[in-house]
Amino acid sequence: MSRTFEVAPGDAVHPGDPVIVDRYTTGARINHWITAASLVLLALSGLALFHPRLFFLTSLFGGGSTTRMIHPWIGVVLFFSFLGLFFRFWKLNLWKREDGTWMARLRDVLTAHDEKLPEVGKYNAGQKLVFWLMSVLIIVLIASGLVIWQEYFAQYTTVEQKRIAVLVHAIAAIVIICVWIVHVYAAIWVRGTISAMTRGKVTGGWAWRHHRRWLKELVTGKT
Amino acid sequence: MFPPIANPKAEAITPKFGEQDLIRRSASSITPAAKRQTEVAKLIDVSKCIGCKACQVACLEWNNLIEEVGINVGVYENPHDLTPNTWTLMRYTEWENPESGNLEWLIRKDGCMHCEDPGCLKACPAPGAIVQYSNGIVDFVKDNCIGCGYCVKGCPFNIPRISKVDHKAYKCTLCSDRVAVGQGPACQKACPTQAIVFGTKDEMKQWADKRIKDLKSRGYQNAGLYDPPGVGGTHVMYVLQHADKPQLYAGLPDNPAISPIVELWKGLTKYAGLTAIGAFAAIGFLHHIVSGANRVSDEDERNAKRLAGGSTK
Amino acid sequence: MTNSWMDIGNADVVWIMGGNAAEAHPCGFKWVTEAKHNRGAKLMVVDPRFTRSAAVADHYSPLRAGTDVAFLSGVINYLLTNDKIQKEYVKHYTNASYIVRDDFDFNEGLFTGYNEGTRSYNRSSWEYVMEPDGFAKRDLTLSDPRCVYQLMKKHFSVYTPEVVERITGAPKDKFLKVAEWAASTATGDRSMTIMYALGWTQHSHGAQNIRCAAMIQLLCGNVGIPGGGINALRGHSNVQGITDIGTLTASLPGYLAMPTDSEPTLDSHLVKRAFKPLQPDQTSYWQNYRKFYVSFLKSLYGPKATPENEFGYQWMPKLDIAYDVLRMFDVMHQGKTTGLFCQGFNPLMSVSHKAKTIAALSKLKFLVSMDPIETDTVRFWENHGEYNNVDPTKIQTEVFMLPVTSFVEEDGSFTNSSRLIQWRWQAADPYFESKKDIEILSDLFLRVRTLYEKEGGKGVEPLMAIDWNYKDPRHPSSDELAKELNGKALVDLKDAEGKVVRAAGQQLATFGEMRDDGSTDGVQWIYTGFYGPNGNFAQRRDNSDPSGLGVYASWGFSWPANRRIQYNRASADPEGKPWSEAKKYMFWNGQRWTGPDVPDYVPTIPPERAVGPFIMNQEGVSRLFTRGFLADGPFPVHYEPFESPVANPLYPKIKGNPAARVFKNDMEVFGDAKDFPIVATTYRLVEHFHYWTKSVHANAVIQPEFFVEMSEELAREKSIRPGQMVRVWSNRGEVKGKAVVTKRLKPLKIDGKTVHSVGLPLNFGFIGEAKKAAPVNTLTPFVGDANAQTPEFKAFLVNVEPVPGPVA
Amino acid sequence: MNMELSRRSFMVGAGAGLAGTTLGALGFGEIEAAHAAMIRPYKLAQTKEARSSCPYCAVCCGMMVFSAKNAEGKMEVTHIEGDSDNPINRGTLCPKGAGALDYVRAKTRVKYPMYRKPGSDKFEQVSWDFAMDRIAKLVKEDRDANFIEKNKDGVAVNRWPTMAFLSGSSCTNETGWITWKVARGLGMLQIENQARI
Repeated sequence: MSRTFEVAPGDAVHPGDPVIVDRYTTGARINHWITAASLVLLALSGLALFHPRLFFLTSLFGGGSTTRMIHPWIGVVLFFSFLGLFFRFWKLNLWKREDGTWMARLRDVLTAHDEKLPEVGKYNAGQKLVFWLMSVLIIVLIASGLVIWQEYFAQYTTVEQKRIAVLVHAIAAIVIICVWIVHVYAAIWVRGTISAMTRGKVTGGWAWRHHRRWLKELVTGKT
Repeated sequence: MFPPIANPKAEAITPKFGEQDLIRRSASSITPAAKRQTEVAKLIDVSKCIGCKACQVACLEWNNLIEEVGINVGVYENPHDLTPNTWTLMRYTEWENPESGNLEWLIRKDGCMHCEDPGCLKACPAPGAIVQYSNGIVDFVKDNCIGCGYCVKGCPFNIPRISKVDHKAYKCTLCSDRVAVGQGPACQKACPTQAIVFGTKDEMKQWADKRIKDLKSRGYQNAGLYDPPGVGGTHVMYVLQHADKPQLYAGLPDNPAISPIVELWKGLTKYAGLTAIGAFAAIGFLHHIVSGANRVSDEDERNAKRLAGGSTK
Repeated sequence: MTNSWMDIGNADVVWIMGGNAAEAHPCGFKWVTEAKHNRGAKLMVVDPRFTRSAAVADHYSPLRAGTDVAFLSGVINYLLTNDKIQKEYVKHYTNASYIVRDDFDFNEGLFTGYNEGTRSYNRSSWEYVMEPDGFAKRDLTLSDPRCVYQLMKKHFSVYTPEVVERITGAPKDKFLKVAEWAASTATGDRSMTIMYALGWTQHSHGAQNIRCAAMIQLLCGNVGIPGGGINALRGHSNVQGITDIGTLTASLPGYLAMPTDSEPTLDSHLVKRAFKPLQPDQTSYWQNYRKFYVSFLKSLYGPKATPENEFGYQWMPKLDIAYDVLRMFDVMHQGKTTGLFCQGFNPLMSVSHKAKTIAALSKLKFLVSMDPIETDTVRFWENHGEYNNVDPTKIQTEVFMLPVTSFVEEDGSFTNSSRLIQWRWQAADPYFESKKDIEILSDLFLRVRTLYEKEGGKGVEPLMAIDWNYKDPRHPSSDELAKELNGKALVDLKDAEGKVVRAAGQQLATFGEMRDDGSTDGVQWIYTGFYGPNGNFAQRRDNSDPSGLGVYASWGFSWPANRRIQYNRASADPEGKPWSEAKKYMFWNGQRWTGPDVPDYVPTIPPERAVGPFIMNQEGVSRLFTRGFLADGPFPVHYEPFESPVANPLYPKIKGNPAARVFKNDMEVFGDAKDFPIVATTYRLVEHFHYWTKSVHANAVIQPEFFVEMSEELAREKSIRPGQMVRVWSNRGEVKGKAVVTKRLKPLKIDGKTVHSVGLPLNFGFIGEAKKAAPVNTLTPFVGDANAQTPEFKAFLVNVEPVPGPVA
Repeated sequence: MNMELSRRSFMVGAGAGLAGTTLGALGFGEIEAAHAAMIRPYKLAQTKEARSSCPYCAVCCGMMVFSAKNAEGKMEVTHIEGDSDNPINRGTLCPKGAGALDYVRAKTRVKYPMYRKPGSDKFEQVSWDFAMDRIAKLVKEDRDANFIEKNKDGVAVNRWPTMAFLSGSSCTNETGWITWKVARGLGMLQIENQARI
C-alpha cells in the first residue's frame, strides 16, 4: 500500500557529519517570522487595551491612541502573512491515522519517550493542532476585529453586535496566546528545533528522533 | 417655579470640585475622597417639554460645538441622531393613547444619563479617559481618550459618539465647568418651561413628586419618575406621563443595565483570560524544570547517518 | 396685551387659539406652565394643527383654518343660552344695557347700509338711541328687545354646536368642552386668559376674530382681573413700541391720527376726536386729545410751533389715502413708487403673492436696505434658480445694502408685548463698518437738508421746520431721544392756585401734566412718565413682587402710567369690593383705590360716581356692540376666507368678508375649490424667528429645511412618502418642500365633505444657512382684513402632489 | 467581595509575571501618572457683562451679554445667556435667543456699505460717503419731482407720495422716533412696520 509523500518542496538531506536536513526555505522562514512578529505585537497591543494593568504596554506603540490605531492594521498584516503560511503548509498538516495514536501517547510525548511514539512525517499531531487552531482563531479574530474597528466599520453593526464581537475577540485572543505559548515552548523544549526556523536546517538526528518518516521519505525519495 | 439659579459672574472662580473628588476613574484604581460631595441631578419633565430645542442650541453655544446643517427627512428631529457635536437631542413620538383616544406628542430630551454605575467607564480601557465625580457627574477627559469606542459598547443608553475628526469620544458633560462654579447646565438654564431643572438629587426627587402629583390629578395614573435602579440610578432623571412604558419615549430602555456581555467581557474574561495565559506560561516553565530538555542523542545522529549514508569516522 | 406675561400665571383656564404660544413665544408660555403647576390651571388649545402648545394642553380641539368666528360665536351662544355669564359685570362694565337704533338690522349675512358697489357700509344706523340730554339710552334690566344684550342673544343664536361642527369641523364634544371650561370662569372667583397672535389677525375677518374673544372675556367678566384679559402675543421684539410710535401710514405717536385732506386746520382735525362722554361722569380720556397733539407738535417743530401757526399743523404731510402694506405694494406694482427704504424689513418674504412683490420691487428706481444681515429682499434682483428666478440685467433698480449694528451693539428702550418698556445696554462695538439706524437716518436727513439749503427745491419750509436740536446732530443719543418721547415742561407749569407744579425744563411725570397751549412738549403721551423727573424708568431693575401676583411694579415701566393690568377698576364690583378674595386686585378702601397696581383713573374718585373702567371709551364701559367703529359690522359674523373649500354654509351667496378691500387684479387670481381642494395655513416654527434665523447657524442646524405638514390620510391619498419632496401650488405660484407626514393633522368633515389641510412653515427663503426654498408667500392671496388690512396668510387654497425622486 | 479582591490581587501577580517584569523595568509605568486637566476652564472669566434684551420676539427676554476685546481691540461678544433677574424670562431663552450669538456673527452679517448698479449681477463695496451722498441725491431728485405742497383745493398737504419706508419693528423706540421724524419730515405717507405682517 502506498502512503502520501510527506515532503515539502525544498526539503532535502545532505549526508555528512552530522547529517543536515533542509526543513524550511528562506521564503517560508521570512513568512513565518513576519507572522510571528505581528502576532507578538498584536498580543502586546491587544493586552494593553484588554486589561488596565497592562495599559502601560501602549507606550511601546507610542501611546493609547496610536495603539488603538495600529492594532487593527497589524491584524491585517498577520492575516495575510498567515494566509501565506497556510497555503505552504496545509497539505502536510492534514490529519493522519498515526496522529491519533500519537495524541493517545501524549504522556510519552511530554516525558520525551519519543521511541515509544509512532513514526511521524514532517509534522506531528501537536504541530498540526497548533496549525489548525491558529488558522481558525485568526479567522475568528479578523472577523470580530473588523466589527469593532471603530474608525472604519462602526456604522455597519449594532451596538449589541459590537458587544458580542468584542467578547469573542477577547476570548479568541486569549486562546491564541495560549496556543502561541505552547508553540514557542515546544520549540524551546525540543532542542534543535529553533534552527529550523532560523537557519532552515535541522540535524539528521533531530529528524530521526522527531520526524522519522519524513527523514526516511526524504532519503528514499533521494535514492 | 423652581427657584432660578443666580446669574453667572464675569470673573474667575475657583472650581467647587475637581480631581480630588473622583470616585471612579476608568482603567485605574483610585482612593476616593473620604467625604462624598452632595449628589447633583438634572430632572427632565417630559410633561412640561414643548420640544423647542432651546436645550440643543444652548448646549452647542456653551460648549462651542459646531454642528453641520443637515436636511429634513420628514421628521422634526434635527440633527437626526446624537453626534460628536450634538450632545443632546429632542426626540419626538406621536402616540395615540388607546385609553383616552387622544393624540399625545411625547417629546424626550435625549443625552447622557450620568449613571451612578456608568457602563462607559466600566468598558473604557484608557486610564482616566472617563471619570466620575463624587457629585455624580460622569465626564470624558479628552486628553486621555484613545478613541477605541469601548464606551459606546458599555453604555446602556447608546449615548457616546466617536469623532471622525479627532477620534475622541464625546457626550454631555452635565456642563461640569458650569456646575463647578455653582451654575446649572446650559440646557437647564435655557429651558423656557422649566421642563429641565437642576439641583441636588434629593431636591430633584422632591420636585418630581410634586410634578407627578399634578400629572396624576390630570388623569395620568401611571405618571412617575425614571431613575433606573439597573444602573444604580442616574443623575439625569425623567418625569414621564407613562412611567410604566418608558419604551414609548423614542425607545427609552425599560430597565437599562450594563449589558451582561460587557460584564462578562470586563469581568470574568479579563481575569480568567490572564490566569489562563499565566497558567500556560507557568506550566511550560515547570515542565521544563521537571522533565528537562528533549535532546537529540548521538545515537539519533548515527541512525540518521546510517539511513542517509555518508562517511563515518 | 391687556395683562402681562407674568400675570398669565394667575389664570385658572388658559385658552390658546389663533396662536401657538409654546412655539412662537416659548419663554412667555412659561407662565402657562406656571399656572398649571401652581394653580392646577387647565390649558385648552384650538388650532387646525396639533401644535407644540397642544402637546402640553389638557384639551385640544381641531378646527378648519379661517372659521374661528364660527367657533367663538358658538361659545358666545353657549354662554348666553345657558346664562353662563357674570351678570353684574356685564351690566355695569359693558354696553349690554345700551339701546340700539331701530333702523339697525342684520339679515342674510349683511348689516343695514351695505353698498355692494363700494364693498362698504353706511354705518349711520349702527348707533345707540340718544336721550335728549345727549346721553345714550340704557336699560339696566337688559330686557328691552333693542338692548345690546337681547340683540346679541338673537344674533348668535344660529351658532349652535351642530352648526359650529358643520362649519369648523370641530367635533361637537370637543367644542362643548371648550365652551364649558370657558364658562367655568364666569364666576368672579376664577379667571381665564385668552392668548392669540397672527392666527387670528391674518384673516380677511381678523378684527372680528378678536372681537369675539373680547366679547367672551367680557361676558365671563375676565377683563381687568388677574389671570384674565385678551392677550395679543406680538411678533417682533419692539413691534409694540414701533406701533406706539406710529410708523404706520395713518398714525402719529401715541395713537394720534395723521391729518387728512379733509382736515385743513388743526381744529378741524381735533374736533372730530375730542369724544364727549355718553354717560354722566365718564372720563372719555380722548377729551384730552388736543393736549397730546399740541405737545407732540411742540416736540416735532420745537420753538417754530406757535399758537399762531397752529403749532406747525400746516407743515404736516396730509393723508390722501391710507397706504397700508398691501396698498403700498399695489401702488409700487403700478410703477408709481420711486424708492423704498427697508429698515430691518424683508418684504419679499413677508408680503403676500411673491410674484407681485418681485414685479413691484423691479419697478423701483432705488432700494435702500438697512439691516444687520443680508435679506432676501436686498438680493431680489439676484437669480437663485427656481427659488428666485429673475434676470438681473432686466432689473434697473439701484440697490444700497447698508450695514447696521445688531442688538448687542446699541442701547435704547424696548416695549414688549405687554407694554412693558425695558432698557437695553450696549455690550459690544459696532461690527466692522456698521452704524446705528439713528446715525444713518440723521446723516441722510442732514445731507438732504444741506442739498436744499444749497440748491433749494420743493417743500423746503416743512423740511426746515423740523426741530433737530441734539448735542451731536449727526448722532442723537438714545438718552436724548428717550427724553423727547416722555416730554417736558417748556415753562413753569402752575396749578389753579398758581403753585409751580413742574419747573421749566423738567421732565413730565405723567401725561396728566400735558397742556394744549404749547407750554409742554412730548412725542408720545402714552409713554410720559417712563423718563420723568426721577430718571429713566425703563432702566429700573427692582424685581420684587410684594403682592405675589406677578406685578413687578418697579421693573421697567409699563405704559400707560406704569399700569400693569389695564381696566383694573373692573377687578372690583360696582361698590369697589373685589369680586372675590381669589381675584382680589384693585379695590376701594373707603378713601381711595388701592392695590398692587396703578388704578385706571384718579384714585380718589369714589365708586358711587360709577366712573367706568374703560376710560378710552365715551361710554366708560366696554363695547359688546361696536357701533360704527369697525368696517364690517358691530357684531361678528362667520364669513368664509376668500379662498374656501366650501360656500358659506350660513350665507351661501356671500364670498369672503363683504367689507374687505380687494384690488381688482388680485380678485382675478383667487383660486377655487375645484382646482385647489386643500386648505393651507402658514405658520412660524419655534426653531426660527421670522426670516432672520435662516441666517443663524445654530437655528439652521436644528431646523434646516422647508417642509410641508400633512395628515397620514392625505399622504396616502396622494401616495406621498414621508421625507419625499412635494410640490404645493396655488393660483399664484408653487413651492417645493419635504413632506412631514403626521398624526397631528387630520382631515375634517365640513358641511358633509372631507376637507384636507396642509401646514406651511414660513421661515425659509433663498438667503442664509438653511437650505434654500421659495418663500411660502409665493402662494398666499393678496387680500387683507376689512379693518386692519392684515393679509390673509392663514387660510387659502392649494393643491399638493409628490415630486418624483428619492426620499431624503 | 473579598473573593473578588483576592482574585484581583492574584491577577496583578500573573499580569506582572507574564510581561511586566521586563517591560516594567524599562519604565513604561509612568504613563499612568500623566493625568489630564479634567474640567474645562470657566469661559466667562475675563469677560465684561452687559444687560440686554432678546432681539427676536415681543416677550423681550432679558439677556446677559458677555464680551471681551478682540485682536483689533474692539469689544466683541463671546457668550449670551438669559438674565435670571428678569421677571419675564427668569434666565430662560428659546432656541432663537439661546443662539443669538450666531446671529451677531452670522455669515450673512453685512460688514460694509454695498452698492448694486442698475442691471448689475453683483454688489460692490463702497464708502459710507458714496452711499449716503448718492441716496441723498436720489431722494432730493424724486422729492423735487413729486412733492405736493398744496392739493387742488389749495390745502397745504406737504406730501411726498412716491417714496416708501418700511420701518423695522426690532429697532429701539428711540430709533422709531428718529425714523418717524425723518420719514414724515420729508413728507412720506407710505410708511409701514411689521404690525400687520
